[in-house]
Amino acid sequence: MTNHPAEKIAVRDLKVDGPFWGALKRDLLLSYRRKSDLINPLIFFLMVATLFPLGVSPDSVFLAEVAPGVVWVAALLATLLSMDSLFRSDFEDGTLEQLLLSPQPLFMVVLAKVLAHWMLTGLPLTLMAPLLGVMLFLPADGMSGLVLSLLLGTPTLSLVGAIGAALTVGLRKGGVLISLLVLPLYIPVLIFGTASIQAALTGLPVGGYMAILGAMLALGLIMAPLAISAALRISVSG
Amino acid sequence: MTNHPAEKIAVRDLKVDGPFWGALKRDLLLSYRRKSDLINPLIFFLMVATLFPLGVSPDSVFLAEVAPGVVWVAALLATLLSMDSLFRSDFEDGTLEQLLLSPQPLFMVVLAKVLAHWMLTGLPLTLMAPLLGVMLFLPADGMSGLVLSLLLGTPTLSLVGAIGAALTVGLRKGGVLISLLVLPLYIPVLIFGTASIQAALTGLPVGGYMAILGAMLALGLIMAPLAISAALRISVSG
Amino acid sequence: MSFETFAEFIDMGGHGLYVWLSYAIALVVIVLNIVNPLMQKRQIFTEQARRLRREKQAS
Amino acid sequence: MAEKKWMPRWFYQLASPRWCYQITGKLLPIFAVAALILLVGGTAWALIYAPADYQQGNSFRIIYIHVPSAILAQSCYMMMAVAGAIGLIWKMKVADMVAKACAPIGASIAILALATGAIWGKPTWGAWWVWDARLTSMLILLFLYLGVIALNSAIESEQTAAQATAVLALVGLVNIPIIKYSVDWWNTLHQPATFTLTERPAMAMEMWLPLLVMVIGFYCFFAVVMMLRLRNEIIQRERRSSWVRELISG
Amino acid sequence: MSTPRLKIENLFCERDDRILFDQLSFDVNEGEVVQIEGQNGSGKTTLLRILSGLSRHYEGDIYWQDVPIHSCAEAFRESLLYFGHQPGVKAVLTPEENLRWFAAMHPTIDLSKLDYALAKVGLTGYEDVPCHTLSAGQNRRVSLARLYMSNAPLWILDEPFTAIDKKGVAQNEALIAEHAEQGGTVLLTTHHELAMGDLIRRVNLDQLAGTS
Amino acid sequence: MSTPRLKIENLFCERDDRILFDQLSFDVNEGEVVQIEGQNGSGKTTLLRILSGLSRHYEGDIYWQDVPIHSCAEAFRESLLYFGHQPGVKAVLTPEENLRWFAAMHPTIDLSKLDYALAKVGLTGYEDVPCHTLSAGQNRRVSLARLYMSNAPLWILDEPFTAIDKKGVAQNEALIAEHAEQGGTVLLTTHHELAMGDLIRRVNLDQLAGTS
Ligand code: HEM
Ligand SMILES: Nc1ncnc2c1ncn2[C@@H]1O[C@H](COP(=O)(O)OP(=O)(O)OP(=O)(O)O)[C@@H](O)[C@H]1O
Ligand SMILES: Nc1ncnc2c1ncn2[C@@H]1O[C@H](COP(=O)(O)OP(=O)(O)OP(=O)(O)O)[C@@H](O)[C@H]1O
Ligand SMILES: [Mg+2]
Ligand SMILES: [Mg+2]
Repeated sequence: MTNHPAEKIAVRDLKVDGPFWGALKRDLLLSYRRKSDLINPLIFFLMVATLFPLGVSPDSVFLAEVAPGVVWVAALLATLLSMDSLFRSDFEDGTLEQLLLSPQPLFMVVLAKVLAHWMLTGLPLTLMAPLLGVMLFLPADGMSGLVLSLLLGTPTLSLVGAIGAALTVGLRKGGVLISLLVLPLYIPVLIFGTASIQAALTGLPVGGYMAILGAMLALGLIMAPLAISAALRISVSG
Repeated sequence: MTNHPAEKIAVRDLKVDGPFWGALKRDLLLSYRRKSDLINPLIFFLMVATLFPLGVSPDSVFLAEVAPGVVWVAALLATLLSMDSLFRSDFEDGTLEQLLLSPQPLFMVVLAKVLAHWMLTGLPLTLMAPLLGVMLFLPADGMSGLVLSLLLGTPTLSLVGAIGAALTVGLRKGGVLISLLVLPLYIPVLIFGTASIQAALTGLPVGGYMAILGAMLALGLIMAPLAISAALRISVSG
Repeated sequence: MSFETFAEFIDMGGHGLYVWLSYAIALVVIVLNIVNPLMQKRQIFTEQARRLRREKQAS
Repeated sequence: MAEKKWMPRWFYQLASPRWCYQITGKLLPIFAVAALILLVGGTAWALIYAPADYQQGNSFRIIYIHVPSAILAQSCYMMMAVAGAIGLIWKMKVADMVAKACAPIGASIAILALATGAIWGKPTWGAWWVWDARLTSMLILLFLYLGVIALNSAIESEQTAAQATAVLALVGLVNIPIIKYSVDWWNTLHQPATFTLTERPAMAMEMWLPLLVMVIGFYCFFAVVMMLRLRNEIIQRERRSSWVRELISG
Repeated sequence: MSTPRLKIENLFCERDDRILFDQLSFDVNEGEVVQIEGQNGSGKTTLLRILSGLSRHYEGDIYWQDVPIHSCAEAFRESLLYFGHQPGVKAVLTPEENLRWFAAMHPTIDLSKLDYALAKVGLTGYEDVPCHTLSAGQNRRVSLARLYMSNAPLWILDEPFTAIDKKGVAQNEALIAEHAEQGGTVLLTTHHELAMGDLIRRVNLDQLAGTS
Repeated sequence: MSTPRLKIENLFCERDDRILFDQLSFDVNEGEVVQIEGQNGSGKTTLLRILSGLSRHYEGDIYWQDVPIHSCAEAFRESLLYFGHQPGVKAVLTPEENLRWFAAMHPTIDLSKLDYALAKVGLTGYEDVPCHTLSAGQNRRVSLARLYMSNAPLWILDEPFTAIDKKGVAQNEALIAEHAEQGGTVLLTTHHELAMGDLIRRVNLDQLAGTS
């Protein structure tokens, strides 16, 4: 096996990424490498969309009625269940330690990780939602409300979930605990999310609901990274 | 710090367990140590029961109608999601290698592990199901069908899911893949499970459904451990 | 011949969109199925040829 | 290897990737021509000459794509599972490669069946999708395919990947009849069948013959793609053997 | 001469287009300690995993007491004690519970020597604490305790001395020598300089693989 | 005399009712290599994690250039390179990608030395394979490559030589000595016999902890 280090040095891009981009790129790359990470939430989403008609009732009128709720519950569960792995593998292989020892602001790194998580769960879920809507016979009026509410709601779910993940990462087994911690915080998002779709379906204005979802997102963006950083330091020091 | 080895030898029970009991006892002990493992599926189950009325509709007539399906879908998802961890930690800390190098029949050990898994997910789910039924306003007629169908169906879910877990354990990330692999195999159980409750609700005989669920369980009990053993050897050799 | 005119043929008794869409999708699937392994073959050959050249150079 | 002594000669030969590469090289053009003729001719027949259905009119012509693809999607799975089993039991490399080549073809054909079915459903049932037994079991078949593909691509070692997918395909094979059975039952129980596929009047000969042509054409097409993929796979895996080196450098 | 315990013939293994070893042949007899040498990445672990039956990524033949290894898998496993890079210790279980499980899985592990073994590896007083609170070396000692409890004739040890302190290394070396003297067979890798002198036969993978 | 780089005063740590060290005080100056000694479980890792700021399970004071460590956390982290029991290498990423990430997180890591560092740790030719296909030693070498790229004055290394072959150990020892000569500070633990001779100052935890 021959190597051409000299050649390689010449062509290699040696730009150093900042902490935000470095973390974001790495997390996306990790998911890309594992491939299955990318389709994970989608599969889950599709699964729910398949299981539900199979298990409950294939009747189209009935399905149309429950569609908004089912899509939102599925999105919520998909996010919740993917949360546990957010910091766990980093914890186990020692990269989390390295992260905490980095002089870079933890706030940015954490935000990048959450963004990567959302891009790999919330965003595809949002983009897939219309397909799900069709499979569950959601009337066309509700589609825009569905997509918009998911777009505003799922980042909040990722942010809040990450707090739970950070708090439980040091434990031998966090899988359940995280659900318990995070679920109560998810419920307001669920309620406003489904309410907005119902409103869209009945022709009522949805602006108010979207404003509330947006406000929750803004709050989350400011507060959650602080909470996550603090939680991570505590978990690792234990 | 003083030690009294002599004393300890005297009181210690030195009976060697067989492979089946050894594996079963260890897996139960592991879950007991982690505590949260025990309540994990229950929490998930409860979560679905809470989210569903919140997200979809709190109407009691509606809920009664969907209750069998929702309970079964929840049981299925709870099992599916707990499947990934069945062999993963064993793989990572090297105990799976030791298991495969044991002269004891792998069939028995695998069966014990699946049994332990079922005792920690399927069984509590089954016992919890009546509570869920009440929360979702399931009529009393359906209760026995619900419990019986879960009792016969959830072991099959554990067995089949373990095949998926064994196939994906060697991968860096199996979490999603396993859903994709296992879901199609779960659908018959879901269909017969819900159908039997529907039959019970409408006063039809449920014997036939239970017989089929039982037959699937029997088939699974014989075939699945073989498939799991083969899959484990393949995964570890990779 | 079940069609009198070409326009009728295209229209398919009002179901033209569905019929032609189906056949178009079928065509796409067939073509992709043929093209994909052919491209793969080219890629494998160039890759392996490069590997062989490299090995020859090395030895 | 010593254990293979008792096997017949052809089995030996089949097991040799090199022989397989040569034989497929000869068969490929034959099947390619056959597929081309059958598919083009069948399509012309189907679209132009076959009579319209008295109930459904011309939308019925979708059947000439839909049914062959539905049939092919199912038999492709069988082939994959059987090849996988052979690879698993007799450690036959070529069988592994056949199984691997089957999965993407089967999945794409299953998608075709689903898509044409869905398109057909719109004019006939007024909906793109209904949770009917056949559609559901087809969807599940697609999931099975996707599972096999995903597992195969997730495992890096070729040998391990082949063995693991063979196990999965076999487990899926056991499940296919169960799925079919369960879905049929489920449908008759839940939902009064508004429309059943089987209760249509027996098909007229002039409708049936082009269908037959298309079905055979689809099988030939499958054989072509199968061989193309198989040959790639052989080259890829045997890249270090001397005959492949010659083939590539020559 | 009697038949060799373990006979390796023309072993070939390749990973990622890199040939790790080719035409590797050697015998291992009773009472021998064989150290597999080689630099990082030369294929020591790969070889030991193949010999133990864990990995099937190889061509060639391996015989256990003159029987091909795959036709006597169970008998072979009964004679084998394998210690890998991952020590196989469950973090939430205590050392004692871990060893009990090992004993349940391997009939050759003698549970009545439990306390003796724990004392020998310096874990008396730690029997009842979960292993994740133990230090890195202590964790590996839990798994090493099996060596004191095992009746298996063949030991395959992949870097058994990693993270072990000097006193522990000396003790384990003595144990290995003793096992060999009593007719046992040991295959091991380590980057430590072993003090066993001429008891050890060395198989070097660097030259085979043609690495520097 | 100038102020010591790192000043440890009256450090006390207890885990599970076992006192690991009490009244531990020592200074570390520029150009010094301090080896923390002790048998398995004596508290070496615990001490290093405390000093690096990862663990807060202690009483006592730690000063970095005369400032309490918690009031100059960021400056301290900027001067620190920490190598722990877990090397912090992502299994699905390649060595190059792993090092790029390290560089993004630590401004003191000089990415332009990437190829030099990979060559030094013997990973040329492995830049583009995922780390989980690397051997145990190669995996740790990925993380060790940081030493060749780092400008941080303080290195805290917890068993850096685990799973590394002899040639690699010698090379890394030389690197550590060189770092010290250039005014760097190294705190390390290892169960290897170091060949650096009198360059090294030893802190023994066994005596402190009162373990045998
Ligand atoms: C997504 C939707 C659909 C799917 C997945 C689907 C699937 C299938 C399958 C699996 C078969 C069986 C082929 C065989 O083994 O013989 C089949 C046959 C057939 N399908 Fe569909 N189908 C769909 C929609 C439709 C629609 C909308 C129609 C017409 C209204 C239709 C008409 C037929 C007919 C006539 C046959 C042949 C029946 C026979 O000869 O047994 N299908 N389809
Ligand atoms: N799963 C795998 N896929 C591809 N290559 C692998 C795999 N496992 C190991 N290798 C390659 O095989 C080679 C030998 O690895 P192995 O673990 O046997 O080395 P080793 O001699 O044990 O080294 P060390 O002293 O570091 O433990 C390495 O170069 C590695 O890249
Ligand atoms: N999380 C924890 N909870 C309780 N006790 C712990 C914890 N971590 C470590 N200990 C205890 O602290 C002691 C010292 O552990 P430490 O890992 O520092 O040892 P060490 O000197 O690094 O040993 P080694 O040479 O094996 O790496 C051990 O006896 C261990 O039981
Ligand atoms: Mg090794
Ligand atoms: Mg330590």
